[in-house]
Amino acid sequence: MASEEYTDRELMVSAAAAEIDNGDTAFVGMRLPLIAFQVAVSTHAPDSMAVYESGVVRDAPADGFIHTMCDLPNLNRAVSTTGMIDIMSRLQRGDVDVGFLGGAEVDRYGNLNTTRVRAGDREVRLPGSGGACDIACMADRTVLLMPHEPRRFVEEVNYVTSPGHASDGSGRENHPAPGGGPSALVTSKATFGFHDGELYLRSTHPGVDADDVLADFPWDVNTASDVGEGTVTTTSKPTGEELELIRTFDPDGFWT
Amino acid sequence: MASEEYTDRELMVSAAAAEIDNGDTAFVGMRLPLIAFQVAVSTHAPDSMAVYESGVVRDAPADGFIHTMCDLPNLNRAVSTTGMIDIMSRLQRGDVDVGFLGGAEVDRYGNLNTTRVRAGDREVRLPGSGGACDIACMADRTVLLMPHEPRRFVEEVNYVTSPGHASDGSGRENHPAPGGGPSALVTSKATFGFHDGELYLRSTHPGVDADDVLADFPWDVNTASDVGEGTVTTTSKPTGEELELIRTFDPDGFWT
Amino acid sequence: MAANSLPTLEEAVSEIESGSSVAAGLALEHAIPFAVGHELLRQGTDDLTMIGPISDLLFDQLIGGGAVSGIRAAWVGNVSAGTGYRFREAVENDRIRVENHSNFSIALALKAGAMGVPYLPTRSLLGSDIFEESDLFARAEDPFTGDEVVQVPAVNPDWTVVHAQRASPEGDVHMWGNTGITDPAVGAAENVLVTTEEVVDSETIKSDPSRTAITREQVTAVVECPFGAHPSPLTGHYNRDNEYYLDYHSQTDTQEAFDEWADEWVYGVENRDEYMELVDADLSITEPTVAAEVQYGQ
Amino acid sequence: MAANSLPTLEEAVSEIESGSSVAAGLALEHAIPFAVGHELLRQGTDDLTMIGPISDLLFDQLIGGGAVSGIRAAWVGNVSAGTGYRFREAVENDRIRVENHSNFSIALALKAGAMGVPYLPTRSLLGSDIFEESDLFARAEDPFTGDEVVQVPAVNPDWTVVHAQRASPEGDVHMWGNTGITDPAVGAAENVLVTTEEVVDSETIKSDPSRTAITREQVTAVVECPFGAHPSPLTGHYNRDNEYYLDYHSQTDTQEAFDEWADEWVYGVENRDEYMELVDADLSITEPTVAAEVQYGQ
Repeated sequence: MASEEYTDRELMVSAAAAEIDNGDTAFVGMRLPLIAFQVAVSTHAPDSMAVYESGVVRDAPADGFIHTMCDLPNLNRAVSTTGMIDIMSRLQRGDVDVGFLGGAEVDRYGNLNTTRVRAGDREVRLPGSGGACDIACMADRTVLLMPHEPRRFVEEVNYVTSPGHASDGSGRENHPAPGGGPSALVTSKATFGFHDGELYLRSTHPGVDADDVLADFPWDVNTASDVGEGTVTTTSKPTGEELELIRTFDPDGFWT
Repeated sequence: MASEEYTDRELMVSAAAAEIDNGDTAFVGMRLPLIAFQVAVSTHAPDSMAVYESGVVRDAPADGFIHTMCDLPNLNRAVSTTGMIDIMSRLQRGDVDVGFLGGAEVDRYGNLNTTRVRAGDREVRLPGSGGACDIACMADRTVLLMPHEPRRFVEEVNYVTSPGHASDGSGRENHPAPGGGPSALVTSKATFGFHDGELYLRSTHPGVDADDVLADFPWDVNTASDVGEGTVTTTSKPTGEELELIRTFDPDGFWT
Repeated sequence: MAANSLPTLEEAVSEIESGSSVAAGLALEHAIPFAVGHELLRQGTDDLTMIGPISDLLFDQLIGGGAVSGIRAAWVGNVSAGTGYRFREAVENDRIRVENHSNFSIALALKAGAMGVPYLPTRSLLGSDIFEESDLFARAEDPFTGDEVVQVPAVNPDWTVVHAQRASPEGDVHMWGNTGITDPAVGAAENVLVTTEEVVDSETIKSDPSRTAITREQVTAVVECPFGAHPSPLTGHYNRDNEYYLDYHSQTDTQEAFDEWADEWVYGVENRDEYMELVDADLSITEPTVAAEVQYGQ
Repeated sequence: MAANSLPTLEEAVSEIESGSSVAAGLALEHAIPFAVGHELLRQGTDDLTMIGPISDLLFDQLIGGGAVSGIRAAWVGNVSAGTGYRFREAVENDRIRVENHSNFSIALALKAGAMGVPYLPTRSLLGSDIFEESDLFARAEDPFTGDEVVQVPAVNPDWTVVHAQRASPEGDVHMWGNTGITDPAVGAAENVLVTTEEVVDSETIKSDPSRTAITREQVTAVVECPFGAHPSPLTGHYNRDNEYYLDYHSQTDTQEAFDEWADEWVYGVENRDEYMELVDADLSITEPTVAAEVQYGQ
């Protein structure tokens, strides 16, 4: 649903960047979050840091496009280039404020599947967890990003690669994973929060109708007003500054 | 019992160096073993390596006297300067061939005490284990070094800082520690081996009478012939080359 | 290892027997030992169990070439493009065993091996199917706090393969840039094969012992192999060849297509020099950063 | 930490409250933060629990000055001379609590804290009185092999104190030479105080990110403090002042003697500059070794 002003993915990057607070340590993996951290640290979150499971720690955008966390511009003038045990230890001891996750499937409690999905009779193998399961289990909060496609929204994921919240309304209280669990889902049409561990519609992207969004889910998705979190708003458009940054960080639109 | 040719401690260094085989990884701590490794790697064991719990790995003598493993000549032109978990991991996974230990007390199974001893009514507090307990538990073999003083040889140590062998004749078979346990004790009068986990007299230093050595122990110490390990021999004197090396590595006789 | 004449890549790789378990691709998208992977394919080594965190293409290529019977990893694919088709097809057709890990669980398994303990505990995996569907891990109650933890058993690969910036003939290795799980994988391995951009004398290594990532007693062989990590990037040497990843993705969606790709890039070249002639990209570092000076001494 | 004006040593040390647990002396005989120890004594901070592996004099001095109520360590003494008299007398007179460790068990306790797990397992300690006499550790059967292991519970100090070669005002730190258990102690601590020979700009740190040992979010304060590790050695800066260790040994065998020693070396000086005027030794590095060049870049 690209407009003439910006692409869906540019809006997703902007919305993801907004989930990073100033001072946060953010756990950044593949794809859009690579750009989102760079936008956040360049705008409202100048004192945030990014940690990458490869062993990289950064406090500033890379001076050049990065396809992966290990592209040399992401290592050059990093704060630290170390190993995974160091980074995952920060996560496990509770020092990571926010982590980003993608997924092929998500359910109403924020469980994610990136391991294997069913397509008719066939089971399709996906790449797997990478560090996603670890981030999902242990980050203070996680932000989920995925294209808005109805087949991705399921009552029960085929495989829990990255745990979400408990299904009893207790969020992470009665869940064995120690972190805070999902706090937001950003799709190409809307943003969602979690209330008592369950997904609810927080905002729709400019030009998107809330009912259309809700119709894409196989369960009755709550809205912000259903759960006492205000009303469904309209997602902020990327600012001119954000768009300029996104197009600097990803000049050929490889990710966005 | 210094002769005009060499001191007791020079002989102990020579005897300790002889316990390092070429190709060994040796775990070196404080005092005489600092010199013994340097002698060994300069003579019969050129392919041996030393690891120090501070994080140092060396393949050659320091180019200057060292009071401690962390004196700068021991760090300068080291193969690696890393941390303790790295070094202790090598030990725990079985990659250390020989470790050196000192002690205030030793018993017939090679248990060592460096924590607290009784002196009449009084209990005297000593510095403690350092890495000694770890080396004693996990090295493939250990070599014990101590001045030859009867009060140090006891039926039962007051505190097992560094475990020796099981007391049932099984050596390390029925002992919970995974390493090979003590293989030799070098004192200022004699060298000892261990047979079925129990101390026996292997050699006396030049000019020392075996009966005098045995009389210093509160139990009937076996001799090499008692346990079928040949006969009690005379410890080799330090060679001229060894003495020259020792006096190069410790020019003021601080340790020797 | 002994510091005589160094083996060639062919000689060193021939020591890796069919049926071995091999950890590789340990620094994630950085410094992946592709040269060794391709030589394994040329030599027809097979029945390998590949161990690693994410494997950015390397495992997919080895699977495509029929070298692999098992995978112990957290992610297998193509970081630039997503799916690794050879992996996906092999799993869907039950041609390889897969042990699903998270990045941290495979890291901890190797770290346990490196530390010489039977397992390491973690707070990760709890509530995931990586844990629930597997009989690999154990659930335990921590005796001190009563907390639930997962115990990850040690993994000790037969071989760990590493590509580094410089190494001495003795087998001491300097690495810089991020290292992922290289350190635990080296410590856990029975044998370590190091390919390096540059063989340097021992004095170069010893001028900076805090830079030493691997020491000689862990190393089975050192091989000089410039561009040994291409198409992955190597800090201080060359950038990622992203086009290669995209081309591979578009050219390997069937086994026939893969075979054609491999005929050109793997079987059609004798060695790494010939391989590099195929590469049509300037990956050189045009904005070098020189590390601030450090002194040791006495 | 925020990168505004840096605190003085006095200001930074005043943040360490009486009753705190403090890990220090973590690189063994190297880089011991004596300047911080002496400032703690001058400020009258007390009831401290000191945590560390071997403590080459630092803990003995703090005990002598009445600052310590507990010790969690593997060895307390004087590596050049043996006994630490203030430690020995305090233990023999039951004036301090002592938790006996081996070097590895205190390392693992801190590593567990740094990793965020309740314990780490080890094959060490088995059969020793460090284990048998203590109620700190747990014995467990490994569920995978049936082997007996010891579980070492996590230790999380209120403060970890480190002396380093260079740090940025932001709190990113370069260290080189051996580091002992610095890394786990930093990871495990609630607060980290870094004293440094030299404050450098952030670009210096970022020119060599693989040299970075500590990153800012772990650091509470950075203090510029040349010779902050004297009499211990610091790689690239100064040698061990062994005479100091021997003099201390011969001058502190009674409390009265210690008090006299401390009046000269601790209470009789205002700050580290005055302290260094007392030092009568040339500890400078006369044979520097410059680390081989390393490049990053893109």
